Amino acid sequence: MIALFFRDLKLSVRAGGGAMIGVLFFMTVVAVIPFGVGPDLNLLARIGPAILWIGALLASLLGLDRLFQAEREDGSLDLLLMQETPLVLTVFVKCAAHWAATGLPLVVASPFLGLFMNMNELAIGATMLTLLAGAPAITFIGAVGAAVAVALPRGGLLVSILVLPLAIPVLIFGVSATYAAVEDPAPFLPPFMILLAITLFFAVIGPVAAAAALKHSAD
Amino acid sequence: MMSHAAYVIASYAVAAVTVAALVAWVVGDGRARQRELRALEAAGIRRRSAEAPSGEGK
Amino acid sequence: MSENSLAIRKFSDLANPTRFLALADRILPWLAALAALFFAAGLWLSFTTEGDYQQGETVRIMYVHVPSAWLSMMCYTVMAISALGTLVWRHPLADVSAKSAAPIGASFTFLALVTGSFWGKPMWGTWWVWDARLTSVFVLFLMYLGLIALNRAMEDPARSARVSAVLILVGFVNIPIIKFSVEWWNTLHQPASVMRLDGPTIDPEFLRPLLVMAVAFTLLFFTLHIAAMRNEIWRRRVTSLRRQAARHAGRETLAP
Amino acid sequence: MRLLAEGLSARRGEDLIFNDISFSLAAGEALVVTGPNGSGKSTLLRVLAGLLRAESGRLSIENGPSGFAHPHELSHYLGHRNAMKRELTVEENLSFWQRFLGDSPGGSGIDLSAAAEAVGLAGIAQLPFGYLSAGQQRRMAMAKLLVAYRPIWLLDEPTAALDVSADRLFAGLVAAHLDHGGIVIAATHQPLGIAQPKTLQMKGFTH
Repeated sequence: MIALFFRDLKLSVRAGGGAMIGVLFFMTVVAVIPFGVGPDLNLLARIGPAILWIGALLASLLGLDRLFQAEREDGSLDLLLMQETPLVLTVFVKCAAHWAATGLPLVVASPFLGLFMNMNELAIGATMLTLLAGAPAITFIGAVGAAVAVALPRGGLLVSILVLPLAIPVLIFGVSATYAAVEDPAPFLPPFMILLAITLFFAVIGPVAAAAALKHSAD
Repeated sequence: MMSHAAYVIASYAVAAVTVAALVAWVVGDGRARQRELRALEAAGIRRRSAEAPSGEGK
Repeated sequence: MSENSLAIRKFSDLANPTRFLALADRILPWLAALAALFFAAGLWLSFTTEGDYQQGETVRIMYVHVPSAWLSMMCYTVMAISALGTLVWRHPLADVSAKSAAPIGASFTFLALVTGSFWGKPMWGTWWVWDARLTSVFVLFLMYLGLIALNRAMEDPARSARVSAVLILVGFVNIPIIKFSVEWWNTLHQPASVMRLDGPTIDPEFLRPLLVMAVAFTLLFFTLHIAAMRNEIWRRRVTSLRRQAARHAGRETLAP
Repeated sequence: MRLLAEGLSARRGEDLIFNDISFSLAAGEALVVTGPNGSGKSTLLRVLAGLLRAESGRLSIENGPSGFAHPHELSHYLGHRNAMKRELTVEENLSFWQRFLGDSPGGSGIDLSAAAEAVGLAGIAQLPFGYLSAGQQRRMAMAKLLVAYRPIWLLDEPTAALDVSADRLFAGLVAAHLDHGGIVIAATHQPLGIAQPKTLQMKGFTH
């Protein structure tokens, strides 16, 4: 299992891997926003956390469709499916590797982009923390979509369409926890706890559902 | 006068770290490539001629 | 036409990769030593000269900020010339040059952005504003990263060379925008004070360390660039040797 | 150990691909599955590998190691695709599969360099897998069978991209596996060069 984790990590860093593209996409999306809404620093500071969250959400969906499709194309998926190790565990490890290669760099890049958004230190810290807590949930939800769409020839876009509605609760609680940290009266902990709960919930449900979908996708 | 010293020091520190990382990358990359070339040479794989390199450009 | 192509052949002959390697081996130690020397002088000057009465100590940030900003543009210009070399003259080293310059350019652009931000915080009270100069430099940074990603995404250097050369040339429109943004738009960022037609407007007290540092950074860039080009040539040799090894493997062991 | 299949049938969509296939293989025996295109050779192998569910019939192991319910847990499956990553080196690929697959009880895989040598490609394990020619890639995929031990080999057109000498080399590998008490089931057009295999002629199912 550790071998699988490191192989996936290596693959995403090697030539053509998705690790760098995700961060780049994140930066580009966030950089485009000020052109659209105008360089009003107060406005940017207010919408900053939301922008960062949406950017991170889109960026982490970017490479997800390849999670199982690449394995299927070269036949590795057959061998992964055949083993007596529970498939749920295999899927979980693949998700963890994907998160470490794509999600973690987004979290690291977010404070820099927070500065561009003229957010204050507290807001940046809160955004980083909520991203750290919420991004794994997106990966786990995405794994289900990726597993469902694995046999489809043009599954990429479909995965995003399938996954985005499911990821909306993550977005809601991530953003509201961030705003709660910045604006005084609202308490930070309740939405943050719900966010953590969502992540844990999907960490269990996601691999199970994805494994079930993969089992039936084989032909 | 020294109120902004922290910013100055931070700037120079960032510059030093970036430059050091660049130099380390270039030197390390060069060493690794040379090691690979030597390993290939040791395995008896040689370029067909020294004057007409086979791989680059054309 | 034939005369022309003969001249080109001579030109590219002079710069064939093997010769380039020999030349680089000879030049690099000198270039590195010279860069180190200028850095020592520049650093000494930048910490011994007086602070500005308006900006205080922060003026010292200028001595790293301005040279890196200048390099971020020069590096892109070098890449654009290399891209022309790839597309027009099909020079064998041009694409090596463009490819190895990208990470260096990205680093200096990053440096310019970060030091600028450290300068902006005490002076303007904010880390970042979306004004024309800053935004265009940030776009330049994203372009560098995009080019690196493109180079990494393609396995075959011969094919990726053309594609990235086209992209580099298209992106070159950003360079004049960066250069003249401070004059075309009225922004927070101060206008050019060194490179002006009517001579520099900057006090010689600051000009001296700035120029020395600029020379030091430029020398550093060329040192790194030549070394990175050498690495890239080596890398391609390793690749071609490995392909050669793969072609031959299994034949001799299986031959009866 | 004994691999038993009784009355297997498989369906793809609405069509029945094959019906009532039965065989029994003891340790050291090979089964060569032949038949025209579309007769269900690959489907049969995928059913044996547990990748497709059989419509009816059952698969079982007698006298095998305990704790293995289905034969696919004791099987190697070499499909049409090599299950190797182009971006990683041969060595990284093989060592990943060695560590991920692990050994089945009753044997152990050989180390990577020995496996590369066994397929006649010693010395290029450092290369990215994508650099190799189609035949070399196929041979490295076979090295995968050696680095982790599995008593049952399921081979789908194993020699499709190979030249004559590599063909012979592969026949040697299969023979060695059988000598050690392994079981081989191969779908193929060409003779595998194994002494006295059982054969199964797939006819395809006609309505």
